[in-house]
Amino acid sequence: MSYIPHTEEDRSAMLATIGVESIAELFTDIPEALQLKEPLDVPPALDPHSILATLREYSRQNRSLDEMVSFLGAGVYQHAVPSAVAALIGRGEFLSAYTPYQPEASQGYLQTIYEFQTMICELTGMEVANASMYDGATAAAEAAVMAHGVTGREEIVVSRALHPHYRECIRTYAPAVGCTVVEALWDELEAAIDEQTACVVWQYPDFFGRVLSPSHLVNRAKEVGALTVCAAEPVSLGVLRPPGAFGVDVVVGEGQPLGVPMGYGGPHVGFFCVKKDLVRAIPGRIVGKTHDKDGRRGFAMTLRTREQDIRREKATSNICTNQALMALAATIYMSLLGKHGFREVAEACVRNAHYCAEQLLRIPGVSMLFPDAPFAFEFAVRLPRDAEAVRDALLEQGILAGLPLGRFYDDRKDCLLIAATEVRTRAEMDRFATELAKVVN
Amino acid sequence: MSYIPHTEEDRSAMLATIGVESIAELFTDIPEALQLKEPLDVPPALDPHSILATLREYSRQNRSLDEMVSFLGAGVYQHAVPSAVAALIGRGEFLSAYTPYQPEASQGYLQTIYEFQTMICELTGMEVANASMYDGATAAAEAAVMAHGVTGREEIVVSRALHPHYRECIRTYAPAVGCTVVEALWDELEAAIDEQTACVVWQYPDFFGRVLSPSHLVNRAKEVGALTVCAAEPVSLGVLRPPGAFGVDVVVGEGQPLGVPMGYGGPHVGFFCVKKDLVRAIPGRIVGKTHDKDGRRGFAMTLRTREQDIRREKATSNICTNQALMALAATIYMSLLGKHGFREVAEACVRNAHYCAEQLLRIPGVSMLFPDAPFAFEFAVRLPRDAEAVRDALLEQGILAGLPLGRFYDDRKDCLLIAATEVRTRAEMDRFATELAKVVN
Amino acid sequence: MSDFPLIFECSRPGRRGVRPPACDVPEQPLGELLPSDLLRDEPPALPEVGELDVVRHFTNLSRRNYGIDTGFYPLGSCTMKYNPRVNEEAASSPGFTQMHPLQPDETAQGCLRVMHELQSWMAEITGFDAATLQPPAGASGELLCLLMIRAYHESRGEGEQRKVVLVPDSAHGTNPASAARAGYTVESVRTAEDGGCDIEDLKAKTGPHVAAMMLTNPTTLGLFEKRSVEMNEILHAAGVQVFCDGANMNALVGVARPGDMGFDCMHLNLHKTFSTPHGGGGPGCGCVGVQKHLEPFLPAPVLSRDGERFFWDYDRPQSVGRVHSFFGNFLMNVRAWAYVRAYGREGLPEIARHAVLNANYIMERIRDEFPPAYDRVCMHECVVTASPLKKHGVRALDVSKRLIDYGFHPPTNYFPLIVPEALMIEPTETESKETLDAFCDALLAIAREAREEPDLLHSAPHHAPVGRLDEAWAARNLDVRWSPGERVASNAE
Amino acid sequence: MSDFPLIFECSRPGRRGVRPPACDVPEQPLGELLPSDLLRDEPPALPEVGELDVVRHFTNLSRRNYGIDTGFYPLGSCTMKYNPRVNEEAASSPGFTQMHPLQPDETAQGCLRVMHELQSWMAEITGFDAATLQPPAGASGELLCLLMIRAYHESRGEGEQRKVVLVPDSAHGTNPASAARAGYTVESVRTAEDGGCDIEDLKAKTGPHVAAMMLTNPTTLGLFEKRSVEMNEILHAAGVQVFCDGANMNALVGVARPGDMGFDCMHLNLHKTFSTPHGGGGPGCGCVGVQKHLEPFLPAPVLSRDGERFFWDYDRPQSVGRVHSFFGNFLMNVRAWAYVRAYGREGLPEIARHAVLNANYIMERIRDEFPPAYDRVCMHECVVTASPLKKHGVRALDVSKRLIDYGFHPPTNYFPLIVPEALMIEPTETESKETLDAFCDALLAIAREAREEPDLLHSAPHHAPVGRLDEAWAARNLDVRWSPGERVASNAE
Ligand SMILES: Cc1ncc(COP(=O)(O)O)c(C=O)c1O
Ligand SMILES: Cc1ncc(COP(=O)(O)O)c(C=O)c1O
Repeated sequence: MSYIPHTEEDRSAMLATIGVESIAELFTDIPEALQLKEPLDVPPALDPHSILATLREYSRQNRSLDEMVSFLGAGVYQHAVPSAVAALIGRGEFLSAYTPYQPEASQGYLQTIYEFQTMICELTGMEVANASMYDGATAAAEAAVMAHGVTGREEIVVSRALHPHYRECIRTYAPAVGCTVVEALWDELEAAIDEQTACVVWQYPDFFGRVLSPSHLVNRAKEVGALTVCAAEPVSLGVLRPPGAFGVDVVVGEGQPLGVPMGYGGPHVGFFCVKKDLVRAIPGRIVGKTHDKDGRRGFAMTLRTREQDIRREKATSNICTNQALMALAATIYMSLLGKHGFREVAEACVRNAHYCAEQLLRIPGVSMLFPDAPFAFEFAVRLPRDAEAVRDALLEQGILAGLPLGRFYDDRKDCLLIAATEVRTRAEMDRFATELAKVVN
Repeated sequence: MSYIPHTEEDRSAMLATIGVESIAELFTDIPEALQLKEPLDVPPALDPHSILATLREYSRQNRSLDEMVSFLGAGVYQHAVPSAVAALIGRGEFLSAYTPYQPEASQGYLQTIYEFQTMICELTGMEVANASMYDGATAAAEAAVMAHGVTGREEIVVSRALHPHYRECIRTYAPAVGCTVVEALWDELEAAIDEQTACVVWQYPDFFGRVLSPSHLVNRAKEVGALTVCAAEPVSLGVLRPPGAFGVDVVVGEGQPLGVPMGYGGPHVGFFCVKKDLVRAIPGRIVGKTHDKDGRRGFAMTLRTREQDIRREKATSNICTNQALMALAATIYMSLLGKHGFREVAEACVRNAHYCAEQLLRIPGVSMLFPDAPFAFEFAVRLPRDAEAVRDALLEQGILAGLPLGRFYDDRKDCLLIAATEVRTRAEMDRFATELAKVVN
Repeated sequence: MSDFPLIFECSRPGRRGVRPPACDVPEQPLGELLPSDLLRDEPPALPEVGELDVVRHFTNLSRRNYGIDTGFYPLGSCTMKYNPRVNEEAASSPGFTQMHPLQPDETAQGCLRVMHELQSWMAEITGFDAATLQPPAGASGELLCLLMIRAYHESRGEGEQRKVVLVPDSAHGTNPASAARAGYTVESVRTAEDGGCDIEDLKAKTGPHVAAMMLTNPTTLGLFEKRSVEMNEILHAAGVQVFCDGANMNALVGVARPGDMGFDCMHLNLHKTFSTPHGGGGPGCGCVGVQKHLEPFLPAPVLSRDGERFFWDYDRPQSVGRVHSFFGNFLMNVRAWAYVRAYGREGLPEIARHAVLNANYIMERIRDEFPPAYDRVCMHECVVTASPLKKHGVRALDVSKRLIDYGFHPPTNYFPLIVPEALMIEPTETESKETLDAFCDALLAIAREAREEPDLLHSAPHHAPVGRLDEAWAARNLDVRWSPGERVASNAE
Repeated sequence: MSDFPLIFECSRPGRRGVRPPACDVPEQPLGELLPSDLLRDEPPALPEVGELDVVRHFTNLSRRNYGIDTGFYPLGSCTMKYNPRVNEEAASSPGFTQMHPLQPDETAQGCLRVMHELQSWMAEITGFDAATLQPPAGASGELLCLLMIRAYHESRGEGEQRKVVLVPDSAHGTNPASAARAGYTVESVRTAEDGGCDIEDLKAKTGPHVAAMMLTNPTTLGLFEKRSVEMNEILHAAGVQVFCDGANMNALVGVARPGDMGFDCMHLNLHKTFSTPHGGGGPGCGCVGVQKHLEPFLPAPVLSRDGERFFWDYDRPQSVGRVHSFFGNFLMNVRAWAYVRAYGREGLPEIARHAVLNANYIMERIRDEFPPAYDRVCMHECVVTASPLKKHGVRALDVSKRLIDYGFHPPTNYFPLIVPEALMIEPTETESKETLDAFCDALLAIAREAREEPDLLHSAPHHAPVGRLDEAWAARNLDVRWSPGERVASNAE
C-alpha cells in the first residue's frame, strides 16, 4: 500500500519543471556513501486488509478489560465512555488538524480548548488551566520545574503517596534543572517543608486511594513561601472538595478518566491549572477569547511569549505538540455527562468501592492497609499471601484483582491496590470477594 | 437513558404557551379506553454502557466470518472493505440526513448519488441507473413489474439459475399485478420466451457461479418484443463483459459486494439500470444535473412525476425510502479501489476461485456440478456425501464451506455452492481442500 | 467560485487508491480461466484517484449537506429525531457486521436473539399478535400487508370479489402506490371538516367489493383519527380488512396501540419511531404487525424459538413469499433494539408525550402567521398553511428555501395534498425548547420579510452552497450520469 | 450573524445528557462514606445539555476547523501528511483500547509485540542500535536524549565540565528549550551563506565545556546538512555528543540514516514521518534511537524479549528515569506500525523521494514571486521569503491569511527566525501535482493581488468563520475561561 498519488506522468512533468532528470538528482546533497544501497530490514509491504488481519491476530494475544472483570486502577481507570466521544473526535476536521497557529482556520478547535480550560477549572476549583500536557506524570514534573522557576528555590518535597511513576518522572525532570527531590511519608510531609522548599507535591486522592485534607500543607507552604502542587484525580472531583478550595497553587493530573481510552497507557492527557498570578509561568498552550474587526467573538492562542517557539531557551517549558485530541475527548465526555451525570459517575464509583471493600474485608486475613483513612474509589488491602500470586490466581477466574504493591514498596508485597468504578456491578464485586476468599486461604 | 432534553421548567413554559395544564390534555383525542393504563411488557431502561455490554454478549453467541475461513457466497460476499468507507458514511451530515427533497440543503448527498449512478452505469454498461433499490431481490421483482407495465404483457419468464430468493420475491410481487411467473432451466429459457412474454429474467454470473452468454436470450426477446432483465453481480463486472454490451434492456443487482457489510443480510443496496428509452418507467429516485441562477452546477432529484408522492397509484413503484447510505458506501468503495484496483479485486476473486476448485476437484468423489460451464468466483460441486453434513463437519474445523443446495433444489442435496473472494489466501484454500478430503471420505 | 468537482473530474490516468489484498495463487491469465468473449475489453471507467482525494472529496461533500447532526430537521412525516451514537457503535460490531445471512442458524444465535426480542417488543408496542422484521422500509411493509390481506381474502374465497382499497385523500403517496402494486383499484375517501375521516363517504364506499382500507393514525394531518374504532367496526362489518399506516407511531408509542383499535395489521418505520438513521434517503427499516388471522400469511421464513434456540421456520405453506433478499435490514434492527432498551418500559411513553408537546408548542407559537390547517390539538406534527402570504406573492416553497438561510432544514411542503400551501412540521421529542423557539422566531421573521421584502424569499436561499436550483431544467435536459469529456476537468477541489 | 455559542451558553438547569450505568449496590449517603469537609458543596458547573446538543455543538465546531481531510495543509516542519483511515480502525480495536498499562505482561503480549516490532524497525530505519517509544512527543524525545547524554558524561566523570549545548541559529524552538530543561546553557551556532552550518563558528564554539550539539538534519531550512559527517567528527573529537533532531526524517526515510552519519542519538516524531494524526495539536508520538554507548541510560522500563515472550525490564540501574506515566502513546504506536507495514521494505524510500520531489516542485513554481531563502535543491520542504512584497506593505502574515480565502491552510511563517518574512512550505508526499499546482497558482495570484490590491490581503481572511483576530487584545485582556453570567446566553446554535 502507498499513499502517494503520483503517476509516472506527474513525476516526469514535475521533474521537467524543476529541471532535473530524476528524483535521485534531488538527493545529491546527501553524500553518496550515506545513501542506502540496500532496502532496510523491515518486512515487505502489506495491503490494508492484511494489516488489519495481522493486528487483529496480535490483539488476540492480549486479554483486554473487555474480557475480564477488572479492579485495576492506580492512575488509569476503566469508565463507561459514551459512543459520541469517539464519533466526534474521529471527524477529519479534528483528527487531521494541528496546533491552531492560524486561528481563523481553526476556530472549531480553539473554542473546544477554551471550553476544556473552563471545565478543568470547574473541576479543580482553579482559575486558569492550560490546553493540555502529555500526561499526569509529566504534568507533575513540569509543576515542580515551574515552582523552581517561580521561587528560585531548589528543593522539591514529594509525598511518598504520590504515584510512583509521577515521582520517577519528577526525579527525571527536576534534578536536571538543579533541583533536589526529597520524598517523605504523608505524615511527615509538613515537616519536610521549609524555607528552601520550592514546592511540595502530593496526590489527591493519593496513590492508595486515601482522601486526606491538605490544609496543613497549604498553610505550612504559605508560611515559608513554597508553592503547593496537588496531583488530583478528575472524576473523584465530581464529589470531592476541589484542591482549589484548599488554596492550592497548582493542580495537575491525568485526564484519562474523562473519556479517554486506557489504550495500554496512552495517549492520555495531562492537565495543569494554576491561580491567576502564576499564569505567565505555566507551560504549554493557553487559548484566550478575542474578536475580529467586526466584533465577532473568536479564540486564539495567547500568552505565546511563554512558549519555546518564541522564547526558546527562556521558555517556560519545551513542550510543543501536546495532547489536544484527548483534551477534546475529555471536553466532549464532560459535556455529555453534564453537571449531574458527572457527579453521579463519581458517586457510583465511591459507593461501589466502599461496597467492594466491605465485602473483601469480610474475608479472614484481609485488612485495610490504612484502616483509618477515608477513601474515594480506590483502596489498598493487606492479604495473607503474596499479592502477585493472588492476582495471578484470580486472573484464571477472569478477574483482574488490582495492582500488587510490591514493585513499588518493598514492604508491601502482600498488598493489593483495588479500584472499583461505575462499570462494576454488585454481582461482579460479590464474585470477586468469593473468589478472593478461595484464593487467600 | 432518554434522548429527550426537556426540563421540568421547559415543560411548564410550553404547556402555558399552548394553554393546557398537562401533557395528558394533548392526548384527549385518543379515547380514554384506548389509552394504555399499564406500562408495556418490554424490559426496563438500560444506560448506554449496559446496552453495549448486553449486545456484546449477544454477538458472542454468533460465530462471525472474522472467526472462520468462509467460502459462503450465494449473493452476499465477504470482501476487503477499506476503512475510509465506514469513517466517511458515518459522518453526521450523511448519516442523519434524509431524502434530498430540498436540493439546496443536500448538495453533498445529491452529488454522491449522481456519482453512484455514473459508476453503476460504468459497471453494467447501461445508460441510466437509479439512486438505489432495497436490495437485489426486490430490484429484480421491480424489473419484472416494470416490464409488465411497459409491455402490457403478463408472463414473466425466469431462469431457474436465478437466485432462489430473487425468484421468490418475483413470485411475491408479480402475481399481485396480474402476472404469471414461468420458471425454466437455463437451457430451456430461450424456448420459454414468446409473444406473451413481458420479460425474461436471468442472473449473470448465475446462482451457480456460471458465466454464460445471454446473447441468444437477447435476440429472442427482441424478436418477440419482450424485455430482457439481467441480475448481475457487480464485482465480477470488473472483468466480465457487462450486460449492457449484450444489449440487455434492464440490469439489476445487489450492491452489497461493493463495500457494504454482510450484516446478516442487510442493509444492502439494490441497483437498477436501464437503457435510456426506459428511463420514464423506472422505479425509485433519480438525480440529475442542473444549475442555479448564477449558473453554478447543482444536482436535484428529477423525473419526479414517476414517483409515489406525486403520481400516487399511477407511480412506477411504491418505493419511497431507499438505501442511499449503502449506495454512498458503494460509491466510496468504488472510488477508493478505482479503475485498476477494482479490476484487480475481480481478477483476484476469479483466480482464487479457480485455484480453489482445482484443489477441491483433486479429492476423489468431488466433481463440478456443471463441468463444462465457465465460472467466475463461485462454483458448485457435487460431493460423495450429504452437503449439510459436510458443511457442519467443516464448521468444527473453523471452515464455513459454502451453501448446501438441498434447500433450494431437491435433487442437489449432495451439492455445495462455494465462493472464494480476494480475501482468501492460498493457504486457507489448501487447508479447505485438506479438511474436505478428510470429511468426505 | 468554480463548481465543486465530480470525483471523475479528479481522476488522473494511472493514479491508484487502496490496494486490494495481494493474490497469492499461481499466476494465470484471465483469458485461460474464462472465455474471452465473456471478458470485458476495458475495466469499468471508475475514477483513478488517491485515497486522500477520496477522503477529501466525500468529507467536503458531507460539508455541503444538512443533517440532524448539524441542525433542526423538522421534515414532517419523516420523524427526523436524533440518531443515538451508541446505536451506531452497537451496530458496527464485527460480531454483527461480519455475519453472513446464509450461515447456519446455530452460528447466528446472537443475531436471532436480537431479532426475536425486537419483533416481540414490536408486537407488544403496537398491540398485535405477531410481527415480522423482513420489510426493508415502510412502503415495503404496506405492500406486504396488502398482499397478506389479499391472501387472506383468497383463502376465504373472496379474492375475486374484493378488488378495491380505500385510501383517505390525505394519505401518503406510498399508500395508493402500494395498493396498486398489490393489484388493487384505489378509491379515495374524503376528509371531513374536522380533519378526520368523512364517515358518510366511508360508508358509501364500503362494501363487499372492498378488500382493505389503509388508514394512517395519527393521520398525515397530524391529527388523531378519533373515529378509528367506529370506522374499523363499519369496515369489519363489511368484511374489509384494515391496515394501519404506522409512520406516525411516534405520537402513540407507549400511549396507545393500533392493535387495540381494531386494526388487522400495520407497518412501522423503525427508521422513524425507533430512530435508526435515515442516511440521506435510506436505509429504512420496516416491521409489520398482524393479528392472529393474518399470521399464516407472514413472509417466510418466520423467526421462531424452541426453548433457548432460535431458528428460521421455512415451512410456511400459506406465506405470501418474500419481500427482501434475506431477513430485512438486520443492522438497523440492532439499532432499534438499542433504542427500545434505552427508554425501556417506563420511558417509552415519554417519546410520544414530548413529541406531541413539541408539535403543539410550535403550532401555537406560529399560528398568527401560519394558521393550522385544522384548528385542533395536534399530535406529533402540525400541518399549517402559508396561504396568508400568498397575497404577497410568497409561497410555501419560498418560505422553505428562506429557512435554509436561517440555518434550518425546511419542513415538508405541499403535503398532504388537500392542504393548500402546506407546511408540515414535525419537531420530534429530541429537540429542545430553545431550538423550537429559534425555529419559530425564524418563521415569524420570514413572514415579516414576506410582507416587507418578498423578493428576498423568492430568490432564497442565499447562504447555501448553491442558489435555488432549476429543477424544471433538470427534467427537460436529462443528465443523470457523468460522461468522460463532458466538461474540462478542474484543477483541484 | 451571532457568535457561535459556547457549550456553557447552551446549558439549561436540569437538562440531562448521557446516563451513567445505574449503581446497584445498597444506597448509602456519600456523607457516610466520606468526611463532609472533604466533599464539595456543589457539583462542578459543567454544562447541562442534551446528547443531541453535544453532538450538534461539536459537529458544527468541527465544521469551523480546517484539517488535512478538508484540504492542503502545507505547514512547514509539521509534516501534515494524510492520516490513513486504516490506522484509525486498527487503533480503535477494543483489543488495544481496553488494555490497562499495569496489566501483567502475560496478558499484554499483543501490545508488546506491536511495540517491540516497531521499536526495532525504528532502530533499523534511523540506523541506531536501540530505540525507545516512551517519549510522547518530539520535544520529550529531545529532552530525553539530552538527559541521556548528561548521564553519559556524568558516568565518565565529565558531567561537571560539560555545561553547554550548541544549537544552530536556525533550530526549532524546542531545541534550546529542551537544552535549558536538561540544565544546559545554550550557545548558538551560525548558519553559513549556503544555509549549512558555519564550520568555523562551530569549531570556535566546540570544546571540552560542550556537552552536546543538537542538529536538525535536514535542517529547518529544508536543506540537507552536507557537512554533518565532518561536523560530527569535529564534535566527537572534542568529546561532544551529537543529537539529531529527527523532525525532518520524512526527507530521509529509506534513503539515508542519521545513525550512519555519526549521530549518537536522535528523536523521531512518529506523528510526522509515520503519519499518526496530529489531532489539533496532539497527541504526538515520540521515539528515540541511541547508539550502544547510550543504551544503558534509556528510560526504564525497557521492552525486551525472551524467545517468543516480551516483557518490561525494570532492572535498569543507569536509566535516566521516566518521561511518561507509562510506556508512551501506545495507540499511536499501533498506527505507526500499520504505516510502516503499508509501505514495507521497498516502499519506504518512496516517501522521502516524493516528499522531496513535491517540495522542489513548489519551490520552482513560485520562485519568481517568493524566492527561496537559500537557492539550492531543497529536501522535503522549502523555505521561501515574502520579502519582495514588503514594498507593497504586504507581509508573510498577510499572504498566509489570504491563502485561507483560497481554501488552503497557510504554511508556517516567520520560522526559521533567521529568514526574513519566511514562508516554510512542506507539502509532504501524499499531495498530488494538481493540489500543488492549485496552491502555487493561489500564491502567484496573491502576489499579484499584493501589488494591485494590497488591502485585500491586509484585511484577509474574508471567507473564514471569523475575520482576522486581534491576538494582541487577547494577550492584554486575558480571558481564558468562561464564567457564568459573563454573557447573556444565546438562544440556540
Ligand atoms: C405516512 C407515511 N406512510 C408511509 C411512508 C413510507 O415509508 P418508507 O419511506 O419507509 O417506505 C411514509 C414515509 O415517509 C410516510 O410518511
Ligand atoms: C524541527 C522540529 N524539532 C522538534 C519539534 C518538536 O516536536 P514535538 O512537537 O513533537 O514536540 C518540531 C515540531 O514541530 C520540529 O519541527
